Amino acid sequence: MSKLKKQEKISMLRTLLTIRKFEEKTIQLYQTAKIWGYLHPYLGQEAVAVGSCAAIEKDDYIVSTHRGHGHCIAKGGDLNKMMAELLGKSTGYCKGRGGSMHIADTELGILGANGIVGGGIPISVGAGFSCKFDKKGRVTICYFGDGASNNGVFHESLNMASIFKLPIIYICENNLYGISMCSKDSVACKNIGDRASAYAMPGYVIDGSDPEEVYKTVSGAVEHARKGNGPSLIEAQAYRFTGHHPNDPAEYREKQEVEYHKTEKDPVHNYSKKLADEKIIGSEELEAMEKEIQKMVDSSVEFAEKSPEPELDKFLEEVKNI
Amino acid sequence: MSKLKKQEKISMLRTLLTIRKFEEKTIQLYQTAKIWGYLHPYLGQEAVAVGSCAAIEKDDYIVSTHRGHGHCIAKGGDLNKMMAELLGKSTGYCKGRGGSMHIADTELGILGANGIVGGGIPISVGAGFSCKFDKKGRVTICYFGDGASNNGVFHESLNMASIFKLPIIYICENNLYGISMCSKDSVACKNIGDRASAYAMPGYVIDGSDPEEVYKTVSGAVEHARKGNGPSLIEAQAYRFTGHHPNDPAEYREKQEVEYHKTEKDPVHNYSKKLADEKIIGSEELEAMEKEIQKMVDSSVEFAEKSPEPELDKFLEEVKNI
Amino acid sequence: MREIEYREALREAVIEEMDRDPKVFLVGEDIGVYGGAFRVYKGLLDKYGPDRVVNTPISEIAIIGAGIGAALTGYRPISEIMFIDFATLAMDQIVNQAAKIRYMTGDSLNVPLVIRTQGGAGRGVAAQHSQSLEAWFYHVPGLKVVMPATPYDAKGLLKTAVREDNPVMFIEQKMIYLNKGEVPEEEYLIPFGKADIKKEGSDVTIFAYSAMVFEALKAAEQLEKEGISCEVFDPRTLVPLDEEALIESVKKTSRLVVVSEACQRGSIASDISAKVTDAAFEWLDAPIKVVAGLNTPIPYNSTLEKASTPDKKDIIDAVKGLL
Amino acid sequence: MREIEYREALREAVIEEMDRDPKVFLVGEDIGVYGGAFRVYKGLLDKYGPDRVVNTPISEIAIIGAGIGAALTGYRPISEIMFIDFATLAMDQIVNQAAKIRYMTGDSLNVPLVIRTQGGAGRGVAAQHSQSLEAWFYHVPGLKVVMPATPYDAKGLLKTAVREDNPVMFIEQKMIYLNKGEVPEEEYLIPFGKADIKKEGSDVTIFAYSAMVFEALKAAEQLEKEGISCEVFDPRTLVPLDEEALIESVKKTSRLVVVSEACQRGSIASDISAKVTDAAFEWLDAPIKVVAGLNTPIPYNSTLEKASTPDKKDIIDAVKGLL
Ligand SMILES: Cc1ncc(C[n+]2csc(CCOP(=O)(O)OP(=O)(O)O)c2C)c(N)n1
Ligand SMILES: Cc1ncc(C[n+]2csc(CCOP(=O)(O)OP(=O)(O)O)c2C)c(N)n1
Ligand SMILES: [Mg+2]
Ligand SMILES: [Mg+2]
Repeated sequence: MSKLKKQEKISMLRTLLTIRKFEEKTIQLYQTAKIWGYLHPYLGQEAVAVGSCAAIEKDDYIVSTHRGHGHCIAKGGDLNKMMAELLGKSTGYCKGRGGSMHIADTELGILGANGIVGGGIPISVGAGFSCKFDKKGRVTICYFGDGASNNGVFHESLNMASIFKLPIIYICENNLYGISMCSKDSVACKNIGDRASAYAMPGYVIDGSDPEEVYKTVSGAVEHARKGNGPSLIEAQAYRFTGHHPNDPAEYREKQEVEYHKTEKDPVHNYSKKLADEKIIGSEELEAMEKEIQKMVDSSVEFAEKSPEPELDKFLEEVKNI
Repeated sequence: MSKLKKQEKISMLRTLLTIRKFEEKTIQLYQTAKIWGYLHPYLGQEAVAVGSCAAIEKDDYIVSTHRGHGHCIAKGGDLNKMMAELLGKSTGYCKGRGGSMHIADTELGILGANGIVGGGIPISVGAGFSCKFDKKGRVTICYFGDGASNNGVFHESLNMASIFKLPIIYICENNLYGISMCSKDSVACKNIGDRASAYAMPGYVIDGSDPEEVYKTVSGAVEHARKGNGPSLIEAQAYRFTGHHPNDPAEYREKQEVEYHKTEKDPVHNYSKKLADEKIIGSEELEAMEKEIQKMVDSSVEFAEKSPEPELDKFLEEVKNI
Repeated sequence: MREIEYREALREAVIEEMDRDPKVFLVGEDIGVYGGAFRVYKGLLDKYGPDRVVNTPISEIAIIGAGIGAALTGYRPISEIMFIDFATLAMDQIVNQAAKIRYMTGDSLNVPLVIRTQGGAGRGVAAQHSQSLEAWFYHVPGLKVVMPATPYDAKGLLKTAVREDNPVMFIEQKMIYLNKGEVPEEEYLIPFGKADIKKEGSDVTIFAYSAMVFEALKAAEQLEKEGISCEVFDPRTLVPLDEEALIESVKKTSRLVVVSEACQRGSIASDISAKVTDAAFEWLDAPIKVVAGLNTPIPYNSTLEKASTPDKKDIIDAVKGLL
Repeated sequence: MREIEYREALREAVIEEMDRDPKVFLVGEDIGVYGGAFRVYKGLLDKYGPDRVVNTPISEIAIIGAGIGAALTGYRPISEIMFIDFATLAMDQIVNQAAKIRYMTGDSLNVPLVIRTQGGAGRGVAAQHSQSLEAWFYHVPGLKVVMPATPYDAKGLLKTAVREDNPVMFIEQKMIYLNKGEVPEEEYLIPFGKADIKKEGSDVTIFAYSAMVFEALKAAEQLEKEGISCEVFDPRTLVPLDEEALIESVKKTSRLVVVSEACQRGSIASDISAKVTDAAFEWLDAPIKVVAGLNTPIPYNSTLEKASTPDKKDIIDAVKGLL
């Protein structure tokens, strides 16, 4: 595991900002009803996706969740195709068939988001088998939430991954809530990361608002996996800045708690500041970067809006082959 | 938790012997095709059912498994009705509809055996809620195997039991095998009992061939539960003397392993000897007891054989109301 | 009569039954402060406390198991599966346990459990949140299947479900929670197995349930203007099914259109068609027409989504095809 | 031609495909030394080693997930669910994931996964080990459903299943594993969607699949003696279904009996009846007759068990009822 070079840090910041701005935009579009269905913003958790994806290669796999835009962007996803998908257009990742919760990109090793909480965890086992059989040193990162960690699929999958020593990094993003249930109430033990012992794999509990901490821990787990030592479980603690979805007022949370995280634990703000303090990026450079990213995001909306809707006739034709 | 009185020890021995002789008989009947379908003998694990049921009261609940005859007998089940059920007769516990894997008795708090591995574990959660809501100090014992402990239901149920502090005693009978897979290979961590920590409940790993050790540990867990402190997980290590079912030659096991358990860890033999050594029971008394039990078992067969088959017409009538 | 929302009708039913019987309690995800994904249980945590409104982790199979175990031991739980799509995670407990326990145990045990859930398309929530899976449960002996269309039916049937001694799948449809309808203030119950003719007619019977009742009514209204008189037959409960009333209606009209939102292959609509063919072939003047969803996962794009489930127009076309 | 057992035919198919394509591997419970509950995989662990014969814990949903994940990343796994009754524990992965992934992701991903399982009654293994649940999968867009009756069909169709780029439910029946039948030594494949007329006839078409084909053949044989000529139509794959051939057969005979072992309510038999009513009403001389299982959990007692699924006699009665 190498130390992060300056360029890599800047690249992480860029991705943090990209996710942040992309998600802010999707919320706007949701509120103006250009995006519909379900939308689960990744705001507040950006550092988990960014730090972890920085620790793997393009040909490694990730398995994502219903709150998956961040993972997708961090793994290199195309903003245009993402946005077009959110608008239900034929140029979208899923040709408008999937929406927010089903984005996938084989070329980038993105094995799909998922509308089923925990639905990706068993799938990661199979990707893990592939990685093992292929003997190319590939690994799979499997993301899921604190809520998902209480589902049976977590247990079966981590047990199986462990006994077959599959090269998988299980990253539980503990953002403190399922929809409305606090993980302190839903998870019987203190830390989800401690559950690793039930599967005889290394377990970690880390600050998921710090991309470098995430990067470091995940890099270690990736090395462990590539060496053939099997899976790890990492609990990355982060916070969901919004409600569960944009229309959720989240009355089940204390204002203070929200405020604390937004002011003290904002991954994007904190990392910008850190890189500024370390003189890795100047304020003008940062501003330019933000503008550029904003432009990219805006142009993804433009791309999406200009894109054609899926054709009804084609759909009716396709259905015959399902 | 009181110490075992002499009479209680004798009673445990009697139940051990009853299960032993009942199961030996069912295997005979299976081999002569009087019992058909599936039969999963409890031989070798008698001490788990006996020690644990001795630690609870008649109005406590048990949730059983596909290998459930022992639990049923230890909780006070009627041998006649059991045997009649195994022969598919209308006088059986299930009127001949269920067979070996579905025996239940409300009066005795036996909430049913189960053909689905792990199928009873979620049900125990509900029984646990009842016990808690009723405020009568009742508890539920939930039995399951090492194989079942790898199923997702284990995880969801123990987590839920823990967060709601339900009075449930989870007893995992680790008989070293699922059907053919050794628990050393199927369970990622060393001891199943250690998984308790993932649910913040007390965990125990005990010798399940010793009814007194089982009794002691379960009594402690029952006390813990009755006090409102929630569930416990007990891994009781025992051994399946037969194959998975009577026709399974069990080629996946080492002869030595089988021999070791049959000679050194036979719960019935060892406990008979212990009580003899402790002068709690004399050899004549023991012989008489064995004879009496054998007679009871034989007469259950007689009862079953004499009993009428379910009536086809009645069945066709009943089906209309399903 | 006063009009209230479908979800309010459900809430009233729950409150009345919880007040009547202390053994009734609720289990499910986000049913506490949050009040459930569609706010059916809003305010109930405050009213009844956490022992009767049990807010659970995301553990579908344990939610059903909790219901079964409590039902076996004297309680009358209502377990909630937030989307019927997630029932896929609990099928063992629903199908192998709840549905079969009474039969398998020779009536030693029984399972007075209501499983509330909702399905259907129309909200752009795509393939994993829009399924209509009632046909699965319909195919499992031992389960009752209830799918009310109106607030009135929802309330009366939910109260009956709570009092039923065997497991009930109570399946709502996500697009009709805010629909308003007449619901009396006084208590009432609706028996299972009793269909409701939502509109009388003489030329064609349209069999429709849940949200499709409204498409059928819209179709009937338009057809009326064209001089075609449709009877809209709402079975309300699919198991038990009011076959008698259905056959009677078909005898009267001699023509049948069966509507289901679910995808056509293997749908309940097909089953109804087969049943009526068998029981009333000689009364039919035309082949029974099935109007159902396309054989596709529900797409996200709203134009495609709309095209994948039946609507008024499809029903009108089917009716006209029979005449 | 040589005759081999159904399970041997399956084993041969697996061996040929594993030898042909190194990406094919097996996942399931007790498929190692034990060779699977019905010994289909006997000897394969020795032959291929533990990386290609992955013996798993009792973790049904992970068994399917393992298959899906491997399928998404270039492999061609065969996941085994020991009894179709246990598929209840894996429905999310089968239905929400495997079946929908290709569609939902706009063809970005696809899932070349075979799920082998077995169902049906007849062995006294009672309600939780005897179900016929194929109708559930039939109702899920995105799944192929294959149910071969003979060793010949089993081998040819399993080989095709392994080469199919989309998920296949390959459903066997527990009573026919030891049946022997002719299977050529040379390699062959049977395409999906191609029915097989197991016996030609002119008076009545009997649609039957899986083990029911043999009851239909026995019925046809006896009816032949009484001068009634039956055509036994075996679709072999239910999805895709060879509708064309079915309609053709019905046009020839003008009468149809549809047989399914599954319980009648919501069965595939009903669906076939509805389909043919819709497509060939004018060709029918009599209402289509459905012969299917009773609406009951399968009882343990063997007399009751026998009574709960259809046999030769029920088919004969149905055929005679049409003439
Ligand atoms: C199996 C299943 N159960 C319930 C839901 C409804 N649901 C959607 S997101 C969510 C909360 C998930 O919590 P967590 O795993 O912590 O992820 P987060 O939303 O916090 O990212 C729930 C309950 C679902 N989609 N799937
Ligand atoms: C869900 C499920 N999967 C598989 C089976 C088939 N099966 C029956 S018993 C058994 C082994 C169970 O192992 P364990 O839990 O250790 O119990 P034991 O048989 O050793 O008592 C298996 C795999 C089943 N009945 N249910
Ligand atoms: Mg969360
Ligand atoms: Mg075992």
